[in-house]
Amino acid sequence: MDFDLTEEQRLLKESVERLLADRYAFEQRQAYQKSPEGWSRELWRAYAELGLLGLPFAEEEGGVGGGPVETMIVMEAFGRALALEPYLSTVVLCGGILRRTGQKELLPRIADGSLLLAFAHGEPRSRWRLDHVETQVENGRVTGEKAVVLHGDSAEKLVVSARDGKGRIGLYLVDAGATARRGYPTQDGQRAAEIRLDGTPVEAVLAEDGMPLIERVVDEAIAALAAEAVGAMTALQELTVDYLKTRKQFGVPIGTFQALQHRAVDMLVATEQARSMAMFATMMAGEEDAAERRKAIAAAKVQVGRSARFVGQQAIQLHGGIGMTAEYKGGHYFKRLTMIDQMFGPADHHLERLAEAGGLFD
Amino acid sequence: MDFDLTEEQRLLKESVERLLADRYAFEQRQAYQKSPEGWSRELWRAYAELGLLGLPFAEEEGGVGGGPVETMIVMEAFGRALALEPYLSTVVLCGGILRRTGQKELLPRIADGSLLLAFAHGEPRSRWRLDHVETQVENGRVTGEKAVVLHGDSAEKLVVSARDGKGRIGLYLVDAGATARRGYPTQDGQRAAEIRLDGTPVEAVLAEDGMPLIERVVDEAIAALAAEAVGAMTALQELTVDYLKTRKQFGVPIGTFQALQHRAVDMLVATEQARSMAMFATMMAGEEDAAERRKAIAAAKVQVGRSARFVGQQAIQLHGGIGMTAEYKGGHYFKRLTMIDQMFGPADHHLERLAEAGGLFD
Amino acid sequence: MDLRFTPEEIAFRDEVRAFFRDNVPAKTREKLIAGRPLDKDDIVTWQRILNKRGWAVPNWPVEWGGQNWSPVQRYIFDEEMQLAPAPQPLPFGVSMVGPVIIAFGNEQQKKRFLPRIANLDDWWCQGFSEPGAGSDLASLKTRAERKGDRYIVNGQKTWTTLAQYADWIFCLCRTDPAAKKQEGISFLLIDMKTPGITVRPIVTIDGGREVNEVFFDDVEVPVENLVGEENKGWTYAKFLLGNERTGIARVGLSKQRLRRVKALAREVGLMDDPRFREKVAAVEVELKALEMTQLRVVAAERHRKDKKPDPFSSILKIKGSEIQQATTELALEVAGPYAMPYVPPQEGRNEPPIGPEWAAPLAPTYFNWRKVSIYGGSNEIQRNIIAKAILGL
Amino acid sequence: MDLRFTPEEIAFRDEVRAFFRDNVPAKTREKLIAGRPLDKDDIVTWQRILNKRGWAVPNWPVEWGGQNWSPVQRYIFDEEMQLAPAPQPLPFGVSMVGPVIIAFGNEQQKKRFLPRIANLDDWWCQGFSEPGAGSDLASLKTRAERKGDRYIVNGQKTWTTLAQYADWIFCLCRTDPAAKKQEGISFLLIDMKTPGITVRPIVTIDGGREVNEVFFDDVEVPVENLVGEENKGWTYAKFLLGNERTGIARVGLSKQRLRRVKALAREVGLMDDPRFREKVAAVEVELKALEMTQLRVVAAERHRKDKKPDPFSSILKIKGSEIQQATTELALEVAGPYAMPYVPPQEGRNEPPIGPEWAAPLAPTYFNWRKVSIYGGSNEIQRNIIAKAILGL
Repeated sequence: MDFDLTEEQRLLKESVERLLADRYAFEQRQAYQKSPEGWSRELWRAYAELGLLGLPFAEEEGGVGGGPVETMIVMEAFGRALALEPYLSTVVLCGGILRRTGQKELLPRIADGSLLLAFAHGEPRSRWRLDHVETQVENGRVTGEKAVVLHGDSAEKLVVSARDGKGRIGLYLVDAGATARRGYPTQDGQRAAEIRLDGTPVEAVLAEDGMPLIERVVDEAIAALAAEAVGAMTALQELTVDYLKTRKQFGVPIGTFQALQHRAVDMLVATEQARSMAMFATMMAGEEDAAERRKAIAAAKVQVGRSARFVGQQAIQLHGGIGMTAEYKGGHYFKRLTMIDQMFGPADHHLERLAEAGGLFD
Repeated sequence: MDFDLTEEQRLLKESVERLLADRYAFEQRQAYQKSPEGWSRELWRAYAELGLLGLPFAEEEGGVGGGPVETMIVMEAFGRALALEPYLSTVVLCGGILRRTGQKELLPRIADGSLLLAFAHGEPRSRWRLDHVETQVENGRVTGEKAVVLHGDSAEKLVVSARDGKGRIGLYLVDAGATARRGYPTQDGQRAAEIRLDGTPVEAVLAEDGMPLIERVVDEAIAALAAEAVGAMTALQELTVDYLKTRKQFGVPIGTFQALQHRAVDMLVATEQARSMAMFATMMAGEEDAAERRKAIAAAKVQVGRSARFVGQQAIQLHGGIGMTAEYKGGHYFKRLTMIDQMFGPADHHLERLAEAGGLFD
Repeated sequence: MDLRFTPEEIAFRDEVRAFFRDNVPAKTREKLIAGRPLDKDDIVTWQRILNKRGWAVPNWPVEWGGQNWSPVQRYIFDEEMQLAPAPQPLPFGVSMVGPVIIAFGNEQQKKRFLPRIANLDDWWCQGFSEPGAGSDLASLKTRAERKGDRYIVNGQKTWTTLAQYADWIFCLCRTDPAAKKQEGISFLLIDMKTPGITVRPIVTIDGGREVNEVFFDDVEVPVENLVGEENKGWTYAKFLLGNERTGIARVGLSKQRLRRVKALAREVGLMDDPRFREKVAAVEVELKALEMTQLRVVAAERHRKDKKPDPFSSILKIKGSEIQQATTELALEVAGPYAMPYVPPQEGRNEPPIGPEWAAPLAPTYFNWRKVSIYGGSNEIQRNIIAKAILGL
Repeated sequence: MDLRFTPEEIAFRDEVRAFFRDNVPAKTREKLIAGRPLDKDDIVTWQRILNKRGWAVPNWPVEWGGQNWSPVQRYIFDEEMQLAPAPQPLPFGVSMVGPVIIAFGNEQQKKRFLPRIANLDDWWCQGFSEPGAGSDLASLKTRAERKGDRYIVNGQKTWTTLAQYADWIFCLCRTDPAAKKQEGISFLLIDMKTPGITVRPIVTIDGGREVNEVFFDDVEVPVENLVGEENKGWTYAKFLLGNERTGIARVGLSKQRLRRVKALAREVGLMDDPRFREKVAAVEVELKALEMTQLRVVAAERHRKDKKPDPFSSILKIKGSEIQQATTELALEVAGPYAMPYVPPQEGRNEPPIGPEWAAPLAPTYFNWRKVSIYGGSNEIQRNIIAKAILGL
């Protein structure tokens, strides 16, 4: 057992953090968010140069052959910076599908930053159920509605789930331009889209029986989000401690009040428990036994969601009014953490799944 | 709406509290508990003299015609004193059944203190389900096992639930001496018994279809227990605040530490929320609409159970080691509160019932 | 002891309920149910409907339009207003500066301001908090220097709710910088149209613009706008803040919200999930307990000899805010994935909604509602108050 | 970074697991699973089995019987011991006074005491807490006055675990009453058979008698029983208390308990209840997170240059105790009505049980386990430590 980063991993971490420290200060982040696309093409190119966009791909696919630990490192840094780029959609979700479905010729284009993708799976009535797909595929054409597709507005190609005549949920590659899209910002300043497909032609059949792959990449995405949440939580927890040290009331820093100190400690404990479970998720993201993997990922989502909620709410409370203002970074962490808890289902949803599957220890 | 006690209620409260203050100091209570019966016959006579044992009975039945508010007053005082006598069993549960089933000749004997009863309903496999009765009645004889019958060891007569040939759960009066009993102390220093009936003759058929009445008296008992819990919680909360004021560490009373102050405040808030719900239970104990009554009582049990747990645990924590010792009153409140939460099912059990019934507001 | 409403109280409740049912403008009611912000016109219109009925300022003395209701009647009135739902009258005039003027103002001030407050002819806002004076309000720095028959006011207030609509602001200003902290503060009424006042909106995390910074740059205020005595403003502020706490349990509002949560959850099938159902029921239990606690505080009012706020009202503030926040979390869970799209409230009225229309305000409401455990004396400050005033710690 | 055990670590785990499986006496194991108290013989027997295998004191230096294991191996060993379950060696000798003697004692003391600790020939107990010195340990008052080659000890210790069996006690005593609080304290080893020592049991709320008061009345202690330097005892105590915290997460114990809770809940049909199932799963998630946190602390040990306790171990103490307590609450719920009968552990072995036999110890365990958030530095003290040492507040 070894929690230390390898030399390569340490270098990766340093270079991502340096890039974001230089070019992702909060004011810059707010400017990217206000731009028409809502994120930075320039940073996207910089990620490509650093090799981040091909991180999980093999070298012959234009990638660097990284694993879940490398993804964790990058996502944690993105969490700290509140990065807005479509990394989860393009690299983790769609990249994860394409590299397992023989679409190897597209991977170098993801890796070099020239191809954006989105995972069009959720539907207006699916809520968090992964197996609720009403979209139909027939004779190579897809028809249906996809809801809250992350970064669906900027993607050039979509990986769409659809049910075929045999009732199987498959995965299909389509040209995003051949769909009707309505893009919008999300509560945390990211982007998403509602997408309507009306006989949209299939460019490639990725998997006719796609559920195991859908579950697998969603588990990987949850592990990645857990790391992002830990980055955001850590930064927010530090921001709060700094505030407690500097904000004065009644003639003293408010961090001298024991009730607030203990709250800050509980925030730290929650953050560290989440970090531990993000690591556990990272460790289990590659697990081949799907049942074991799903339980582990569900457990991580529970802990990360609960910690995110607690840390977010307490950070706002300890900041007082300032935490409620749009011009302060703290509130944006809170919003992002709230949305990460929601994504792919909130903590209690996963607790229910975990409990139904028999729990962690037996 | 009037939260003030009437003159009679005020007098009742004062006389019960005076009696207990005089004759139920903690050392006396511990002596009663160690006596063979585990409670005080002398106090039982004193309760009779005060009219407490006939509180809910009409005057012509040897009682004083009190209602749920009067029961609340007495039970709250018992909670404060950690009283050990079989009041709930004899007066609230069995008295509640007998006065509604035409057994009026027994009521004066309850009221004058000469008759003790116990409600033999729960069974080894029933857990908290009121409608799980395996005990059989046939040709006027009852056979079966009854579990954790409160004060079943000292009772002279038992109100036993049993299922007849038609599958109905009825209530039957039997002579306790005609059963096999094994008495024991409970965790909180009260008494209970395991009782085996083996063709025990029925002295009186109280109700052939007894479920509505069972539910009704159990609801009344829960309201009474809620008041008892509030009495115990209030005393424990006060004890804790006193301890915070007197115990010194680091050269100051530990009550000067803000984190402990805020915990004490949360204990107060929990106690007051429980008090409010004990009042609500009192108000709704007489509700004729059984569905409404059950929801209200379930809600009260949830709040009282949760508050009891929080106040009990925090009181021990704030006392440190001393709260863990048998010779200090605080720990006994904690144990009694724990058992009250368990009795008739813990908080979460009632939350489940309440939620299934549609909740409180609609 | 009789914990039920009397027949008279029930008759009163029915009367109030019927009035609200028949008189709240439909579009206002719909916005309240959906959690969408009201505009100025909604608020003014409703206040005038209330005023016409004589119910604009029921808690004031009868000579100024009050109703001489019992504490229970006032409770019923507030509860029914929240349940309807009807807009709650803006507190700044009716519950804050109005009572201060009644208690400490002079006759001229009463005649000048009170009727216009009741009819919302003047929109008031509150100038207490400052960037450096939040929980520690008494450390405020805004100066008011006496020069002849005027005060010259310089400084900054913050978190000023709806200052963008305000005609007047009531301010705590430091008039004696040499005095000790709580002394040397005065209570001034300032016309927002006076030169030297700048209002700058603070955008909040939910995208809202309900709070502001207000800057004072050599603002001249006639001395007749001083309430009570110079340097006694802290006393008046404490009186006001005590009043603020009692209404803050908002039991009726939370009831109305829980009903909506349950209705929407039924719509999306979530009420079939025992886990969610029990989460809702747990909040309902807390709310019922809070309602009873509030009724106890209300009923105890008639036994209180002094006019000081009951420290028990701090319990109402703590629990009330926690429960309100819990309802916004439940709503967020009901929204599911459609909690995510951000739809600015101002624009897009003509566009179709993204997902179900009801989902859009739920996340912003959750974000925005974090404020209720911060403002009006944070929940930590309330715990300090209880520890001292009730527990004697 | 590789978060899985290496093949070597897995081999070690299997070896340890097999040893525990084959060597824990059956009756000891049954008592542990049922939550019934062990008697002295159970504990001594097990310690000697461990000692025979060379695993009695693995954390000590090799020359005194230690094993030179990596932090991960130590973790695996502790975890497997709790999972087996096997009795955890009494900490007082092996983890407390032993390491203090090794670090600060003289050669003679090492030779005299260490082998007897490893074999549990001497049963040690801890004389730190006093009635007036709990969280504020340094305010202790027990005096040790030097007279020639002896100290004369007077005073009282409390919460002394299992003192009724003890041969020796290690005590903090005040040797310089004029010195400042933390100074002037010495660390003495006292033979429990010395005249003037009285042990009085403290009955706890679960009916147990595991803690005691120990009174010292002119107890003579030879000066050779002083550890290290006179008046430097506080330093040694801090060293000892730091060691105490790291083992306190008790992940293996909680795992074993959760498994038992689930097994019993299945037996009574409670695992069919989604509500209960989810409560168990929620604790499992916290426990898994704690396990990973503990592994991180363990793995970080090799990077620590100083020997000071990692303040992160306070997190392990807080979460570990909360989770242990949560498992006892779940067990209480499983018991149902049969949580209520009180069956004294000593007697009644020949009587049939009341209800299922497993139910009897569950409520006492819940009561007793409230101690784990109090002793070893209460969770409030742990939060103070983290606030200062990690957050810099």
